[in-house]
Amino acid sequence: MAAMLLEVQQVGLNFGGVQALTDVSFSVSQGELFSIIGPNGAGKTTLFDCISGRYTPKGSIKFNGVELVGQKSHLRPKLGIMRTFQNIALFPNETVEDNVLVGSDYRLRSGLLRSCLYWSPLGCSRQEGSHRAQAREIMAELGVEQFANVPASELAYGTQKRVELARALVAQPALLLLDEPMAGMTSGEKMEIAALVQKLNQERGITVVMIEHDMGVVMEISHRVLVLDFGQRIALGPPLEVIEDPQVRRAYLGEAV
Amino acid sequence: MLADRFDRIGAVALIACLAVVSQFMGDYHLALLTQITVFALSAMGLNMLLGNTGMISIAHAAFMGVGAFSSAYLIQNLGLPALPAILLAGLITSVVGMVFGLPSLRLKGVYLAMASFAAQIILYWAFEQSRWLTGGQDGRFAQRPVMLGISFMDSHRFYLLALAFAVLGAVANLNIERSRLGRAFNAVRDRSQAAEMMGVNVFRTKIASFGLATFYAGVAGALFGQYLEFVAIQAFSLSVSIQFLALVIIGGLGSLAGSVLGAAFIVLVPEILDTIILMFSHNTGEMAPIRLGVFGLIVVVFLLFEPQGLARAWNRTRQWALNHTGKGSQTRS
Amino acid sequence: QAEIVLGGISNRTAPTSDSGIPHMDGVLAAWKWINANGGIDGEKVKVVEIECGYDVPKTVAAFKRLAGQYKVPLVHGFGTPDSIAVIPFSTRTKTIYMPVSYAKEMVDPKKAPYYFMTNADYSTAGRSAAQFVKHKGGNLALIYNPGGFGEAPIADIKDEAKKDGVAIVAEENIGYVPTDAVQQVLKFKKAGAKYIWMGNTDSAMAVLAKDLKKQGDNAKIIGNMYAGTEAFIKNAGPDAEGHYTIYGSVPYGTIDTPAMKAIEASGYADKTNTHFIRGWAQAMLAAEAMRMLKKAGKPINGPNLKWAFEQMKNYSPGGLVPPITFTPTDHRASMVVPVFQVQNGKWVKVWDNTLPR
Amino acid sequence: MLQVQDLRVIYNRVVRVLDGISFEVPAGRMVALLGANGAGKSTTLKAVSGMLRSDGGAVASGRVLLEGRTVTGYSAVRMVRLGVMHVMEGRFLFPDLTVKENLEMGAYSQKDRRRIAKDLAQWLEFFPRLAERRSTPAGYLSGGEQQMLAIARALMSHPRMVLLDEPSMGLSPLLVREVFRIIRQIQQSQGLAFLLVEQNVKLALEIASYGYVLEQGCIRIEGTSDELKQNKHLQDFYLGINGNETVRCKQAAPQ
Amino acid sequence: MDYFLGLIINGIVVGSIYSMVALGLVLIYKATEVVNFAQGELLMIGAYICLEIIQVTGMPFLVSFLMTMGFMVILALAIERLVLRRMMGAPALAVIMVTIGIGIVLRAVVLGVWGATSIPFPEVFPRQGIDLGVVTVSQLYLWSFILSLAFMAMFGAFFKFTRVGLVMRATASSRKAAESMGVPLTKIFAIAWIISAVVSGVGGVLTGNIAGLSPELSFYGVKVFPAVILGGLDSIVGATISGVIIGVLENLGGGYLKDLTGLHGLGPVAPFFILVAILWVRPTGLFGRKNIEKL
Ligand SMILES: Nc1ncnc2c1ncn2[C@@H]1O[C@H](COP(=O)(O)OP(=O)(O)OP(=O)(O)O)[C@@H](O)[C@H]1O
Ligand SMILES: Nc1ncnc2c1ncn2[C@@H]1O[C@H](COP(=O)(O)OP(=O)(O)OP(=O)(O)O)[C@@H](O)[C@H]1O
Ligand SMILES: [Mg+2]
Ligand SMILES: [Mg+2]
Repeated sequence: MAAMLLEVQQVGLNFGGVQALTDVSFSVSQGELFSIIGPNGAGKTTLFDCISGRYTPKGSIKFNGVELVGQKSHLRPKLGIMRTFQNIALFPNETVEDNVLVGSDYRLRSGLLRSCLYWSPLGCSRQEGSHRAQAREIMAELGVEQFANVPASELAYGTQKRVELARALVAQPALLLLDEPMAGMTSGEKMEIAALVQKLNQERGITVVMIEHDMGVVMEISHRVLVLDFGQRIALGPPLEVIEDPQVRRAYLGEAV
Repeated sequence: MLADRFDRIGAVALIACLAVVSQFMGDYHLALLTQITVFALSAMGLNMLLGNTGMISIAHAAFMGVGAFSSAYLIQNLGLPALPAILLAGLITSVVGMVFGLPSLRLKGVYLAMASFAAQIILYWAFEQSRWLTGGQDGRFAQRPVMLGISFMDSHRFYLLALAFAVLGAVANLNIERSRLGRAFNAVRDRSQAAEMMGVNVFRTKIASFGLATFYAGVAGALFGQYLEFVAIQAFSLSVSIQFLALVIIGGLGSLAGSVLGAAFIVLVPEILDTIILMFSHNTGEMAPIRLGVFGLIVVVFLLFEPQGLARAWNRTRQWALNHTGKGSQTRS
Repeated sequence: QAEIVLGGISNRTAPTSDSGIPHMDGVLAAWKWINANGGIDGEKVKVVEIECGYDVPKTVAAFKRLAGQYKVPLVHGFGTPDSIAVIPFSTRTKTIYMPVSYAKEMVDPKKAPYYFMTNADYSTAGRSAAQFVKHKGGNLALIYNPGGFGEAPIADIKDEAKKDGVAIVAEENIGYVPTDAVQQVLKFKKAGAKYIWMGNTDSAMAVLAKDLKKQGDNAKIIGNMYAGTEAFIKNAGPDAEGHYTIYGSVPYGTIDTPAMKAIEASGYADKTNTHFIRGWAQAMLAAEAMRMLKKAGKPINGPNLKWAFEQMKNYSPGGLVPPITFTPTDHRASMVVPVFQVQNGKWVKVWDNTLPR
Repeated sequence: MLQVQDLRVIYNRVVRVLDGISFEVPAGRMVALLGANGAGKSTTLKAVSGMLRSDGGAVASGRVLLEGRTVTGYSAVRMVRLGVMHVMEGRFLFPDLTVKENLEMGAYSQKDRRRIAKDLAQWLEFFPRLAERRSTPAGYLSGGEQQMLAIARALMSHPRMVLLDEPSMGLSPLLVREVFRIIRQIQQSQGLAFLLVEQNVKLALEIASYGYVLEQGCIRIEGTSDELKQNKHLQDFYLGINGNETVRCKQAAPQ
Repeated sequence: MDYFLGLIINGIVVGSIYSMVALGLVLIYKATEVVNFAQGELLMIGAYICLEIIQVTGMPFLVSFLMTMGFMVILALAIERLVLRRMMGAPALAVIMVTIGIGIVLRAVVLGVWGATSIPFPEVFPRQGIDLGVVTVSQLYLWSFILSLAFMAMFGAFFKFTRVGLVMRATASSRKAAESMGVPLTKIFAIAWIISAVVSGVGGVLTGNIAGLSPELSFYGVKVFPAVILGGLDSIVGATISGVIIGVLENLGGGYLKDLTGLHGLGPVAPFFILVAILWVRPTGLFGRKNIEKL
């Protein structure tokens, strides 16, 4: 098996009495397409929040051998971790293009002075230009190019989801955390996004961890599936194995699957 | 944004026009123009802080004071040449601003605004205490500069200097807005937590915004002192800070045009009201409460009809003009 | 018929307009009266007043409008920072400026050659208070608004007190709109203060007087000319009794000159207080200078007015303020600083004092 | 119950989103509104419920009739009073209020305190997850929990007609079925009318009796659920029956 | 020791004036998320109106006071109807700015009608102070203390237990959600403004009693900001308690700081240093609710 990219060990977190995560451990190897499922309120999003530094949990989260817990969250993209949000966290007043550009901004080194001198030889216009071109490409790939100059808040829900994905992708992450990327899409659209995720994973070698409630998609594209319930890991394994697990059936899928 | 050619040509024409016309103006009109120009420069800073980064500062006047006093001190007491002194005053203000911006690490919204309110009170008190710097209640004189061998004693020349600074400030403002830093400002304003996870160093961005805003305030303060040839702490009081806040909101948040239009609004509306009254009587005194009330009403009514500020109204007019000249791009604004 | 146009810069809207309004009203009423009584040798005087709300840049702009567009030879002005800010422009345009702030900066002809005022400057007044305490015997405590004109004379008062052997036992601050002065009173009680110099406005002085009474402290306040006014008596009511002030003018109705009669008849009765009277005196002072020019056959302009002012010796405009003397090297209007006391709800002069120049 | 006639909606005075759509929701029935991203489904619901204005939109022309009465351009307040409740996309809870208080707010238009208490108990029973979180501020809830709360809150008002925008979004498969079961149960027991926007077309057509397909601001197809299930176009684009074929409906480009 | 105790006691009772005024600000913020910069002017106009009614009608104070409250209700309704209602969808800052504009207008009215010279307020409270041993406090402050406690209890219960209170909190939490629940926002805003204006009117009558009426009374609106923030912008209890805290701090600051530091004017500034320090530890004040950032 390839080297472990993400190692989550004994991660626990509680919110004033609510035990959101309890001793969750798993690891994701390089190049894997890994899904997390579980009932509502199981702690999936919270787990993402721990990985991306919104919360500081107990336990250890290692990425490429680097401990993430306690590190500032704005360093994640630099390390190669990028995410999307379940409830959409675009910058509502900004245009789609600016939203997407923020994703790759961590790579720009232009400070105040170079910004001020934009067009001069010392300025940052070149860098900016090339980033803009790259952003355009990815926006085209996700079919949101025509909205480039539209403020994000004026987009339909599904379109916003795509923009979020674009924002994550311009960062050229090694690890992509997707929180319900296909919620609110028709099955055709879902399939399109699923195909895209698969492509990213296979062709660009991006490791993907995805939270998704659509079992069809999960079964179809993921290599392994982690199941959480009440903040605890109740199953981990290949999709077909997990789905047969009685505990999973009871907690998540219901009897009738 | 001065994105298309129309705007760029218009801006250049406007600047050239101001530079020429100002040279033929009388003292009074020139004084107003200079004040607008300096206020606009100062407002650009506040607008980046408030409009772009979403942080309210009720201490902008106090920061202008820091710039005004320190430049006067650097020039008169330490004998520094004017140009480096003004820039250094800007930097000093910027450092002070960043120190007072530290609470932004933890505070948001109105609470941050109140921390800046505290900054205003504390700085004002410090001004009162520092007679060596500020002259205490009596204020201190500030000479107009000699720069690169040119004397700006003359009001007409001094205006050109102020205009030059304002233009530089505006260009820098636009450039910042369209580059990484500008996007980071906006991201922090809209959703700071998400921005952080997207790689924006939120704290550093906020501090940078404070530093930038107060640099503008410092330079503008220095010029303001030199325009008045006198700096008094009363010119940097709380009510002036609130006036700047009003200026930026009425002008239009996060827009360069807003800073300029807002400055013109704040300076000109009372003067125009005076002029109207003086046309009918030689006494603005009896009318003073009415004039004050009318000013308040203008603010209220204006915001009722254009809560997004003058910049938006201007944009609309511009769009209309573009459509009617047939050259307009059909982009959504 | 020719008309002389003067300028006025007032504060009728911002804080401190409680003195700004009666002051400019006094100036205007006086000119009206002067015009009605023959003007300046037949020439009428018009004042173009621009209200500036105590705002420094607005005052500078208004001054430029008055000096540049209206070409006035003289401007009636207002407070401390705004008036100081005008100094360079007044010098440059050779325009007379008459503030009602009496800060030291404006009485030095080297710094402000075109500035003339009607009263002793704040420091002289403060020194007189210290001398009064020496005269009565006792110690002195200080209370003032940190910042503003309240603080202006403090250093000089301390200096004078040291010279006079008057002990300064406490030094406190009080804002323009105090909620109470109990803390300060407790301090004064602790320090055993007998006299308290108050550098603030009438509201603050009324609060202090009430709280002194309430805490059973018999110390007496000596207010500066913005604190110890008629409004103080009205606001403090019976608690005002016995306190002192360095009054800026002769209190309303206490003398019998044509000017005072005119003031009483002016219909401004309710606004008639020291600010109004000092405004009136200011206009009369300017009128006197203009008459001197007419007599000398000189045109009325800034430099000539300056010359006329500097000829004045012990001129008391209508008896409303102590006699005024200007010289080319000294623009301190007067060194006469009497002390008044509230007796039976009225200001009564209790001590005359003339300081050496 | 609800009739929409030739409705046109614009945003920001220029961007046309709905281009003359007409449909109908009979009393006591559930009607599905289907369509791709950006087709204008949410916009349609907002236009009916009066929530358009706060988003900068406006009805440019057309009519909305509620039980024969013209209600075009009515404010949300009036629509709620007339018994129309809108569960918005993005949930729009009161983040600072607790779960319980959120539910109580749902009963804003109700007067009978006893009934409110009873309803509250009932909904907490339907969603045990919410019962556990009853005194947590709603802003802290997980996505799915918020979705449950949004639905329960809307139904607390005993509406006569509910506009549901993607109720299944973010819910686990188990809960999706549960929610749909509850919805159907309530619909049948109380005779509610539902206008349902749902991306899970299969599910939607299972519980709705009639459906409309919205594409680029126009109604393309309509029919009973059974007809729609058989529709080739629908199968291709929405039901995902043709497997992995990557298809995408071109989105309505802004003018 | 007596001195110290005196300062503390005085700080507590005098601080209740701040509590009183702070409450008005909190009430509006709690329901509308608007920081009302015209609060001080509302207070000022309340005081002037009360005086005018007393002088014109010659009615006893209590009747005039009630009539003043009636006037405040009408004023609040007018402001809401004419201005704020039309600002519904506008950005929060624009609304704040509008309150500044309203403040200017109210100030102009007072200047135009009553002028700027301070006017003594008829003595409502007995002149006789109440001797508390180390200090004598005037009855005015005692009343303000009692009233602010009563208001705290009343409004605290109002927001916690009543339906209207809940609806107000909900409206502040999410305007759009409230709208979708059928909450008539304008009505809620009107109620909030009315309550706040009435509280301000009470504050105005109390503060007017201290040193007479002058347009400078409006300073109170700004003066109480530290108290409001210290307590937490949306906390009734917070406003009440921190008003008292600020009162005590001011007294202690005025009483000791100058001798300790040799610096002038620290008294009024000291609360601001402490304010910043407290905010550093508790970014939403002592009792303010945490800002929930949704992701
Ligand atoms: N900041 C917080 N304070 C208190 N409780 C919280 C907080 N954040 C999350 N929770 C609780 O922790 C639990 C886990 O939430 P989380 O968002 O991780 O769930 P999830 O698995 O993503 O569910 P869903 O599928 O519904 O999105 C939930 O019950 C939620 O109410
Ligand atoms: N507030 C707004 N301002 C301007 N345009 C808007 C606004 N809201 C939506 N739109 C535009 O209207 C169109 C339809 O949006 P709508 O939200 O109704 O789509 P939808 O069918 O609900 O899509 P989804 O399934 O993704 O939720 C989109 O092109 C969108 O960009
Ligand atoms: Mg989740
Ligand atoms: Mg939608």
